[in-house]
Amino acid sequence: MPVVDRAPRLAVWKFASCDGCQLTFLDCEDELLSVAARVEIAYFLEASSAPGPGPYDLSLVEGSITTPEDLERIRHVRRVSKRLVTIGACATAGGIQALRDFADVREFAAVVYARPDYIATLDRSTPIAAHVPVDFELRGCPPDRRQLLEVISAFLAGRRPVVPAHSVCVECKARGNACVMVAHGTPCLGPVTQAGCGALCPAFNRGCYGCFGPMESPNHASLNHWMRDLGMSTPELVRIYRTYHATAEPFRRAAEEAEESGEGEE
Amino acid sequence: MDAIVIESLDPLVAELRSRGYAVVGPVVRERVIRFEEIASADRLARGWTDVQEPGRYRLAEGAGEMVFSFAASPDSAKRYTQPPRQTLFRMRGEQIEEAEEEAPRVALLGVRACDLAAIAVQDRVFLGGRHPDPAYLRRRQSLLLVAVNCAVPGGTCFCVSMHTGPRATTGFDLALTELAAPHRFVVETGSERGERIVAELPHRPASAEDLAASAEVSRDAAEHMGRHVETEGIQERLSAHDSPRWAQVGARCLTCTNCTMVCPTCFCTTVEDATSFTDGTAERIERWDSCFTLDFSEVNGAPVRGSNAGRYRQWLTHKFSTWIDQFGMSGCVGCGRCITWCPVGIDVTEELANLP
Amino acid sequence: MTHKTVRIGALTRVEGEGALVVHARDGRIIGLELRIYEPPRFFEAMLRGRAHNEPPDITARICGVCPVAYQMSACQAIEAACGAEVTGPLRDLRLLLYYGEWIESHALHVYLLHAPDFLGYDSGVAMAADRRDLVERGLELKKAGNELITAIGGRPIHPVNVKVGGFYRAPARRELTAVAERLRRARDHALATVAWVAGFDFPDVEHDYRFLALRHPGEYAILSGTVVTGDGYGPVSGFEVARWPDHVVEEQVPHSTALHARLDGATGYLTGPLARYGLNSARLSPLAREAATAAGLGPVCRNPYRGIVVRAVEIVHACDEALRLLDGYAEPERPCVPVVPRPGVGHGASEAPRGTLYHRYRLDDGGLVAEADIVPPTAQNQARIEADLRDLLAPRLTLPEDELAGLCEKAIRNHDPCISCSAHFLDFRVHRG
Amino acid sequence: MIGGPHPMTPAPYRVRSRRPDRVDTATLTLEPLRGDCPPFHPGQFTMLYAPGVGEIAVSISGRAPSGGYTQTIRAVGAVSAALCGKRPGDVVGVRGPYGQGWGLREAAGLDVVVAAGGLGLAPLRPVVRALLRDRLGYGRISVIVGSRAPAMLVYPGDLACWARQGADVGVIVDHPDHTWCGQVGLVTRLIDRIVFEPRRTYAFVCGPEAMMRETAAELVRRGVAPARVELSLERNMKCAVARCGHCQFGPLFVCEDGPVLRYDRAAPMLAVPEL
Ligand SMILES: Cc1cc2nc3c(=O)[nH]c(=O)nc-3n(C[C@H](O)[C@H](O)[C@H](O)COP(=O)(O)OP(=O)(O)OC[C@H]3O[C@@H](n4cnc5c(N)ncnc54)[C@H](O)[C@@H]3O)c2cc1C
Ligand code: SF4
Ligand code: SF4
Ligand code: SF4
Repeated sequence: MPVVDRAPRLAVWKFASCDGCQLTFLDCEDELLSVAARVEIAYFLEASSAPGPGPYDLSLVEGSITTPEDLERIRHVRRVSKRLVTIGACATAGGIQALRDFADVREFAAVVYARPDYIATLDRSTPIAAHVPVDFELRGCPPDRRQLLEVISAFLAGRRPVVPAHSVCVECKARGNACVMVAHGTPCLGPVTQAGCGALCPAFNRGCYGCFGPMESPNHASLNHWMRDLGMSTPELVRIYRTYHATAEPFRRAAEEAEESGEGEE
Repeated sequence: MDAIVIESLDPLVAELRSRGYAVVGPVVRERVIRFEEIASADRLARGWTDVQEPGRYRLAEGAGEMVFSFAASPDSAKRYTQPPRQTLFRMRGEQIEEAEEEAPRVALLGVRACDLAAIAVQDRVFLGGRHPDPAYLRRRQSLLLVAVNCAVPGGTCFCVSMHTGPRATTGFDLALTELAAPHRFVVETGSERGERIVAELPHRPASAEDLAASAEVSRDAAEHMGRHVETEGIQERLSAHDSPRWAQVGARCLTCTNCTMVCPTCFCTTVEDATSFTDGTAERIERWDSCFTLDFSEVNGAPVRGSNAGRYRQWLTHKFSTWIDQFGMSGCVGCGRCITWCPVGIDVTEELANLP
Repeated sequence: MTHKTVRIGALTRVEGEGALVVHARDGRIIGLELRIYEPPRFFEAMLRGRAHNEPPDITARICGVCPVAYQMSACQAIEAACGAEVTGPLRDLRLLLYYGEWIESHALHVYLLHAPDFLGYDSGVAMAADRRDLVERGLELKKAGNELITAIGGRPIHPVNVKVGGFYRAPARRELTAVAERLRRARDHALATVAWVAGFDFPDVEHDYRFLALRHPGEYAILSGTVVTGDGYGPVSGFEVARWPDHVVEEQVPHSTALHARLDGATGYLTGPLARYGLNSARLSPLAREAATAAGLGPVCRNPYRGIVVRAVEIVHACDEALRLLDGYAEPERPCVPVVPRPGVGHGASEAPRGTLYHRYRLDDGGLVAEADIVPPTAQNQARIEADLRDLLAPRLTLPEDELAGLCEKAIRNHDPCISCSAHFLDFRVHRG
Repeated sequence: MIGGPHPMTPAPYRVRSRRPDRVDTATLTLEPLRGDCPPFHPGQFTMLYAPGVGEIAVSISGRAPSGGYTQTIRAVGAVSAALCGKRPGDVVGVRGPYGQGWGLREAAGLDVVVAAGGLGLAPLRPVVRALLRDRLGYGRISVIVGSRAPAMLVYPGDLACWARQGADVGVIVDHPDHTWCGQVGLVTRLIDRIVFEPRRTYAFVCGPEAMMRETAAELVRRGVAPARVELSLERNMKCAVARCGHCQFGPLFVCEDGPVLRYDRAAPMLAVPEL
């Protein structure tokens, strides 16, 4: 247990993202006030108009790095933070905006903005760990509320956060879902996706779409083979991997291999 | 007590409920036959059957008035004997307090011979060793087992090979055999508890024809096993640690853990720690784990079984071979769940057959 | 000659990140920029080439504050493009989900972001130190909204159960009973909230707003309707959602990444709670109407500070309507209607907590998205917020700068701007192609 | 009848004293809040629970004069760090002792080689003490210790003391520093330096798995019977009572069938990758 005579100071930072990860924190209605009693919420723009100065004991970082200014800012955040934990798919894997990696970002800007020359942006959307050392990465788009609390609680207790890297299937079975792949023939990314959500999609008769990113030992080749048998086409396979964790290495490869093995068909 | 015949399940369900049991039986939910609490026998999956193959499960109609014309459901009794998550104890200050989670009275209606065999395996694991588990015992004691003798084995069943079925011979409170024309159930009792329940039901003694018909159901089921395993010499075959077969199946295996999760005997767990924000109470929770995860075998920063092949080999070898060394019995009861519910259809019987 | 600059480096207690810079010379404002420094994320470009069933989940990621709004507008736009319509119990389920988001989002804004301004706190958490009971009530209210979304959608942020055509699985009645219980309590909390915020000290300000909101014949529009505009008193003019591009045009402003919307050529209209209330207050549930009257709101509210009261009234309405729907809920026979992709264009709009959210998609022959346009509420309100600020500042330029900055931040928060949303779409007019 | 505490429930123990061994290693003396420490056999271990952090297997390295267990912990991760940082007065959870200990009885009358790598000396310490307490019951006693660096050596005081009590003690390090004037290399090199009669020798080996394999193989090569070499295995362990499944090693549960295993039994299994 870290011995500190004052409450640990928490900071929440935002980079390119949808805000959902920090909102996950505000969504802990039952725990918010007890957490606030244990830590000093020293920097959290979304929730407070009294940002306190650094250094911070724990920084939660949401969002990916997409602009030159943010590149500078994340280095600052690292400097003023004892522990830096990234939260969510954007911060840990570049997020959906990393789809720009597969396109020409100038052209993207031109599609969205009348005057793309005003828009300062990098070619790629990169995770925080690509720029500064990260102490822990919490997955999910958005992260799971309980897991976020566990990360904070584990930090306070000095334990390794209980955030297992195994497949969604483990939670799916513990929850008592019947497998949608086996029972309904619905393609599911659960076997190659990291647990954490509590197997939500299968609980709603939907195949997992991978929003927690790749699990510890994903075997996409075998899964893709089976999902093709279930009727998925090459473009569908490519799209399902290339969404929320498009540039996470195993999913990037899964999409590429689907493309390669799909060549010649259709 | 001699076997009897009942015409309907309603009085049985009502009697069990009146004795304070939550009756849990097979119902159709989301196109799968699942075990769920029922208020009356109407909820049961009457008329339904299932088609099970490696990695594929489909519900089908056409069982008419029959209530139990299907094989194993994805749920086994494990959910009740060994719940997926349990709090072990809480520690506050210097005080350690066991979480005596109450064991609710549950009557499992429709467990099969393989499930009973699996419960016997779990009894051996949790009660038969040097450190018996009192919480398991409590749960076990409040579980009432109403077995059903299988009439229609599934495409992935192989209880005959594992000598665990299709007929329930022991370990039940009541065992039913469903007969057609006229629709009725032959009921055998396996415990005093069972006898007391049967005494309250409208029934008649089973006739010789009833008993013959009941035996015929099991004989017929035994002849229609979907799969087969050669158990002769199985331990020797599984000592082929370096067979190229492991790499082949490892290439298919997703290490998703589904097989171990649905397996009615897989008992492996891990422990999670938690602390409360309000008063710092520490809690330990035991939950299902699987030898297919990397954390399972991690020492010194690396898993002992890092490859898919290594993990698959652990599973198959443990189930069919080393279990015998550890517990004096096979870890596999032939229910076929791991075959049906493997998302990519890996078939243990095929893997075993392909070993040297 | 005196030169004065008011600068708020980082707006707080708003969703997303932005800043405000005001330049004044000789007592006159010569420049005012509500600046959005949210990095651009290019959603409209990324949507091209995606399948027709993907925009609801993808666009939800534009904003974690109102993902349901994105999902609903996206679904309806695509359904329109494919000639499908979701009606009856499935539509009710969508309404329920959406009410959940209103409750959650409004409770967040009222209790944690906005009320501290009136009571002199830096944050909801700081406020809890003195008024824990109030903050706990707010959190409970917020939680009721979240639980409603969770029961139907699986999770409050980026729900997983929404699909084009309806849902993946319709929840069973029993899955909703616990939520109904909680909502009953929430409704009481909401009524208490209205009474509470009605007692705040409000500056005596009114603006001549031009409102824009959806209007639905039988509902206080949230999920669908026609677009109506007006000042709340006089006659309204309206148009179908499909005519949106003919009426609403937005421009990127040269000095920043901000943009100004023009409605039929005129700049600075307002969408959001004040607009909805001003145009539709007669359609609120009787209980909500009563609460509004008791709180001293007329049929129209033009004081932006009183927006907090209007939000509280909308929470009452959302709880009340959600309860009505829950009581009548019967599991729909099928969780969704089939939606077969076909080439064409579809428009969809719904009332996000912060105002009208418009989507437009063109699908190509392969059923893939060829073009996407999204107009979020905050982007529409940007010009109007700037106008509010000018009105606020003009007579007060002699005040010290930090005081001015404080006033401005409060004025901005009146509109609960969602910068996460607005940043990603600065111009949706250009690119066709 | 089955009753009593759940096998996964620890008993509260108080930290009586703490002796820092190195920067990252400390020896704790633990005493139960109620009752006495159960007896233990050298080589056995307990499960130590740091409240709210986790529980790990730690060998018993001795019994304090007060009767408590002494246990030496190296901080390699969260739980070990938390335990290592405990102060006198703190309360931790203890389960056990568990497992099969060293075959002291089998070694009676023979030369004994005790080979330790790093913290592997912890479970061997009570063995050496038992051997020396009954000095006449055995032949020559050799203790050879390998350490990564001089600063990482544990129990230096004990080593000197054992030498005085008649054991042949040798120490070797992998990475010497400027203070080091002793042997350099792997612990197997010390086998050359000690005197034992291979056919009448019993060996206790504990350390990293590779070290144990090398050492055991070397001893066997010199003629020690594989059945007279014992190793103490380390596996992932969550329960220590053969119910979590993690420590399986072929047919064995290392927690109950081990951690001490005879080399003739372990060798074929150690040769199988990923077993
Ligand atoms: C029978 C037995 C007896 C043991 N006796 C002792 C003992 O007397 N003293 C002692 O200090 N330890 C002993 N251990 C090892 C101890 O159990 C582990 O060090 C401990 O489990 C690490 O847990 P952790 O939570 O601190 O580290 P984790 O948080 O689990 O791991 C942190 C990091 O350290 C790595 N790591 C884990 N174990 C070790 C290790 N042994 N050496 C180096 N790195 C490791 C992890 O893989 C990870 O990378 C024994 C183990 C067994 C099975
Ligand atoms: S539904 Fe998906 S997550 Fe669940 S078991 Fe099947 S494959 Fe795994
Ligand atoms: S097969 Fe794996 S999960 Fe199952 S009991 Fe054996 S080791 Fe445990
Ligand atoms: S055998 Fe099948 S079910 Fe088991 S882990 Fe491998 S892929 Fe999953």
